[in-house]
Amino acid sequence: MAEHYTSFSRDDTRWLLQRVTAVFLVGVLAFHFMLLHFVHHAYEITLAGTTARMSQPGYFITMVSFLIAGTFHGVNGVYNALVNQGIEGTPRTIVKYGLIIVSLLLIAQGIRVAWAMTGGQLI
Amino acid sequence: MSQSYDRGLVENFGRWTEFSAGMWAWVFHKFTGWVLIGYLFTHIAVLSTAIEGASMYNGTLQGLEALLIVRFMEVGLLAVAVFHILNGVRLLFVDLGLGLDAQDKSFYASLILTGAIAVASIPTFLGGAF
Amino acid sequence: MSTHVSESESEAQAGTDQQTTDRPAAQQRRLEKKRASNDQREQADSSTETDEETVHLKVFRYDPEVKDKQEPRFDDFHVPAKKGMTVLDALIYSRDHYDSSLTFRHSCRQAICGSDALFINGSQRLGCQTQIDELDQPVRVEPLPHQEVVKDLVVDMEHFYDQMDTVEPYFQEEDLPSGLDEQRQDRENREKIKMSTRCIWCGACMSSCNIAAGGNYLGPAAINKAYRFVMDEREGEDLKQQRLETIEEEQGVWRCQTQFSCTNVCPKDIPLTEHIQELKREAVKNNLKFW
Amino acid sequence: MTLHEHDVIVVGAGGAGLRAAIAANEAGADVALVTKLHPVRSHTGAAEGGINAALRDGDSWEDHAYDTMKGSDYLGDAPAVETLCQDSPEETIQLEHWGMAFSREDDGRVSQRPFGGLSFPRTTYAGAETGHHLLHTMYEQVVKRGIQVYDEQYVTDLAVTDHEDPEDRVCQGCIGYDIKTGQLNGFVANNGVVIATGGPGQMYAHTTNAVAQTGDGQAMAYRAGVPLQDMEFVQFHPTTLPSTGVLISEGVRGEGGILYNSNGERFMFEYGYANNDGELASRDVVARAEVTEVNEGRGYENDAVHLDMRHLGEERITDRLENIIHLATDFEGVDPLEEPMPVKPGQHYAMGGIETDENGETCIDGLYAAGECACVSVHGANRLGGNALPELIVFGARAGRHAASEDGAGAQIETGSSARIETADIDVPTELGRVETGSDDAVADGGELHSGSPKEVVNRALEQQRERVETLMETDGINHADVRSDLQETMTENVNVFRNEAGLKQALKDIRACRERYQEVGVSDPSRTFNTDLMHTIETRNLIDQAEVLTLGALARTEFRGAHWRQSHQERKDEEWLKHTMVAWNDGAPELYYTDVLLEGESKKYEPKVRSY
Ligand SMILES: Cc1cc2nc3c(=O)[nH]c(=O)nc-3n(C[C@H](O)[C@H](O)[C@H](O)COP(=O)(O)OP(=O)(O)OC[C@H]3O[C@@H](n4cnc5c(N)ncnc54)[C@H](O)[C@@H]3O)c2cc1C
Ligand code: HEM
Ligand code: SF4
Ligand code: F3S
Ligand code: FES
Repeated sequence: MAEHYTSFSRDDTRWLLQRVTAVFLVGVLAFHFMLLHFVHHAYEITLAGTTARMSQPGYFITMVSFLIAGTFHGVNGVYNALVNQGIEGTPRTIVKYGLIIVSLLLIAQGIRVAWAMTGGQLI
Repeated sequence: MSQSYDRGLVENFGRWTEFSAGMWAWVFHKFTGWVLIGYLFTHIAVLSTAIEGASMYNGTLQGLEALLIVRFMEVGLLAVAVFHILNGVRLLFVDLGLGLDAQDKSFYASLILTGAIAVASIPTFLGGAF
Repeated sequence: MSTHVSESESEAQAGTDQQTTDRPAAQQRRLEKKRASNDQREQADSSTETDEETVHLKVFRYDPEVKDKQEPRFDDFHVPAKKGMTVLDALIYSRDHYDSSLTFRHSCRQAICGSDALFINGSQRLGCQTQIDELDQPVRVEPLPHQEVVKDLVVDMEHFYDQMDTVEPYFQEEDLPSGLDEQRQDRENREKIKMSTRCIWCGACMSSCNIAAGGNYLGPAAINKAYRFVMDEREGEDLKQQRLETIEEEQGVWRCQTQFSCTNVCPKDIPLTEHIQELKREAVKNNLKFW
Repeated sequence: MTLHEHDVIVVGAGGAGLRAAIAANEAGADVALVTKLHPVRSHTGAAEGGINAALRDGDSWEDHAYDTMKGSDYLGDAPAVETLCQDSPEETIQLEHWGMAFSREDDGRVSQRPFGGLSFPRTTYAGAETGHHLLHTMYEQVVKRGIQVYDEQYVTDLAVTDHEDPEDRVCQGCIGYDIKTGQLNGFVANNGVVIATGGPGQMYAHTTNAVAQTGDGQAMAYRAGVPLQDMEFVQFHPTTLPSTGVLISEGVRGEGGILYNSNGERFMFEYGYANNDGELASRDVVARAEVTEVNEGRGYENDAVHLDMRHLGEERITDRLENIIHLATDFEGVDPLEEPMPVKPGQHYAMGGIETDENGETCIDGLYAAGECACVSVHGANRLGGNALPELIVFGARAGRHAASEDGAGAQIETGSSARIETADIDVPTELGRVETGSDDAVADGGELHSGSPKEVVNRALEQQRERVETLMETDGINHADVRSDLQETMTENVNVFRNEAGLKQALKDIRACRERYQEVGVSDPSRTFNTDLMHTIETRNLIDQAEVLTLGALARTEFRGAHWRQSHQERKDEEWLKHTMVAWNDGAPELYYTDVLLEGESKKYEPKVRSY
């Protein structure tokens, strides 16, 4: 008889978060696209405009959540894809922590940029 | 046991002509997902110029926008994002157990809609590029 | 008209001198005689039949022990067409009339034993359940993809059986009514598990799923089997809990990427994807106690 | 070559084999299932209708027994029939307790429906796939108990000691051929071997039985010295699809489906086969009517007549007979909503088989049989629909329990030639039994008896089977498929629903010719891996043996009883024929004799009545 799989890493939390972030992203991404490509055309973007938007706390918070949700969603997706491809053992552990570190760096850098974009004007 | 024949990788990838709608949806969703996360990284990298100051930021952005190729890539990005969103919504419905019978139709609908939106957005994206 | 003796047949003859060394002479002679008589029969067939009345099959051949079959190849068979003929009928005809070494599993001829799931014209189907005149010719018949080939159309099913066993595919209620009393089950609940109990273990779904290919993913059939017990109210809450834990393990439901090909190929029309998705929701619900 | 040792070896893993294995396991024995198909591939899965069990108020096992005796045309043995009817409720509920997905009533209890020949709706069912659920539920229990299963292991012969009198012989095990590797294995059974190999439908060209239904168990037991009982009683189902033999259930006629001949006539009425019941007449009547139509030139191609249900309307058809639409389109390429379905009679069930008592034991010590391959006898001359599945679980369980531990009540049914009341004296047109060639007996006989300790007996049998296989592999011979199709042809032609002396004699001659030609078969596939050619070749030999027994019994029985019809003897002759036919192999010289029918039940005697419904 088949041996039972012993690794009890339940993936339901990540699965659920992937869906929850997706729902969130649908809204924000659409908003983001509309705003920066249709309302303001991308080629018209200047830091001044960006700063104006970023200085509004609501917008700032939205963008930071957007970043965090997007990063989680994307990186988790990539990790799942690799696991499905059959990555096991040490390579998998490396990939896992590698992805976590990269995500944290991305988020940190993103927030730093966003902060810079406020030009210290955040009220 | 006597040896048996393993048809190997051909089995996994060689049969793409026989893929069904659900498989294509999966392939495209993966592909678009990877493009998007890749883009997110570059996007942040580009935006990081904001730390260097306004001229750097404006210069980089406008410099990029001046390149025709970037404009086309933006259309591509939009298409990728739109497909990922539409199919993502389709998948969310599947997760909720809704409309499973129409899973192939909704995939085709996502494809068509993506195409339509991408085409419709061309004027906006290419506006001012020439 | 063409004969069923394919290109490979001439290859086989070319390799004759090699074969004589590792086959008993009697066997060799017999094979030769067999071939000759096959040719004759073929000719007899050809003279009475016209092309429209035959079905052209291209069948995957492989045998680890037979020299000219060690390298997989396709053989052609031309079988007299009959109304109502299935792919399995055509294979049986080919075996009984042209080449008795053609090997495939089959038994019931009525889509209930699950022996003859094959890859027919690019899709997983039961040979006995597939009318040949609905297919484009030549009809290409191969063993199920993603499983090792033992010989010709026979694949190794061990992995599939192991996956089935993993979900503890048996009713385990200990708290049974005594004597001739039944466990009551309402109609709705029976209806709910009805489709899931129809599985005939043919393995078509597993073979069609890209995720199950090569990996250790439990696969749609085993998950469906788990569904059959999880949803059966005759088993108590504790068991349900335990079962949900099994299917939630690493290689369980979360691996499914909703490709739907399992649902598309299942000869018993079991809504596999739906069952898998329902189990995912069930698992999430179960873990988020406040749902 | 490996030797496996277990307390109980069960050969065959259909409903009967699985139940036997579970029972033996519960009795504490170390049991193994040896089967040529993976258990879930067994043909029990094809049964649709249901399981007869007296479960409800207003019903009783006595009524079930009465119906069964009447249905058997008084050729069933009362102790066996009563055992069946008494044990069936408990065994059926046991299946429920194992989780079988029965259809349900509003109150949550299992559903029952009416069935032909039953005085109470006691056929317990699970949709239109009762057999499938029964088979899978029991296999699940086998997995749960961790019972060892050797699947794709083809049993070629039994290992039986060589005592002169079969009643002194002991069965020590059997020999299996591992289909995947081509290796022969010995199975030593410390307590007993249970044969549960199912029906022999492949004797006929057209059958509802699976391709694997070659009656290997019957043939092996027969050659080991156990008589085959009442083999002439074969049930033919009137509505099977001509291309494949797939069964179209009685439900179609029950709902109002009509049979037409090629003149468009509703022949059941127009030619007076059944003026009252028409299409709803009993299976054998309808089957004979169809064959008459075809013989008189009013059939369609494929020797079929048409079964039309279009007038029922799409709604009613999809509501009640949905699975029929799938069957007809998938297996016959006919859409029954658009055109009538071609149907013809097909072999369906063998009432006869290996002679056993109510505990499943044969006259050979340690050899048991259960299921369709056995003849206890509960079906007598004709099986009632829904009585085979209870037979599997009731007698499967009993055989398994008894094989595991010798205790338990003694049986009332006597077995072996000591039960003989009379030796038959009939004219046969040809020699029967073993072909004397002097040399290649291994091929022709498929088995011999051996002496020594259990292991020695098994080892000798193993050696002999190895020789047999080698000979078959090396023989430069003809294809068994040709012999098999000749055999099927003559059986279909001469030993079908219509039987007469000339035809039966012709059949015996043809069977003899097949037997002689079989001396020359060879296996042309040189491979040891999954050599189905070899397996089918051995099966064909088994079919020949059984066809001979069947035809011999049919020739001897000059009466019309149950499923057995004779042209010049069109009535039931109770004074002369209230007895079982037995054929014993007698080391190669088949002998026909008779035993008593036991009509004396626990508390009453079943007086033969006219079988009319
Ligand atoms: C289409 C159809 C519908 C039916 N409907 C009903 C119904 O509604 N109600 C009812 O009561 N009965 C019904 N019957 C009858 C009933 O299903 C069968 O009589 C019964 O299933 C036989 O079961 P079994 O266990 O004896 O044999 P099977 O299920 O046939 O199993 C035989 C087993 O023996 C194994 N075997 C055979 N030969 C060998 C060998 N040489 N070595 C090793 N293993 C071997 C096989 O692998 C298999 O596992 C129906 C039959 C058919 C064909
Ligand atoms: C805007 C709405 C979005 C929706 C509705 C959405 C939806 C989904 C869903 C449901 C999945 C899971 C597929 C599965 O596991 O079966 C997924 C995967 C993924 N998503 Fe998104 N997504 C969105 C935006 C994004 C964004 C912005 C990114 C990039 C940052 C992204 C990157 C990915 C990646 C990389 C995957 C994994 C793909 C794979 O399986 O390889 N998604 N998406
Ligand atoms: S779920 Fe369907 S496809 Fe899969 S094994 Fe069962 S019957 Fe076959
Ligand atoms: S094909 Fe595979 S990915 Fe899921 S829906 Fe079916 S199991
Ligand atoms: S032969 Fe049994 S499923 Fe096709």
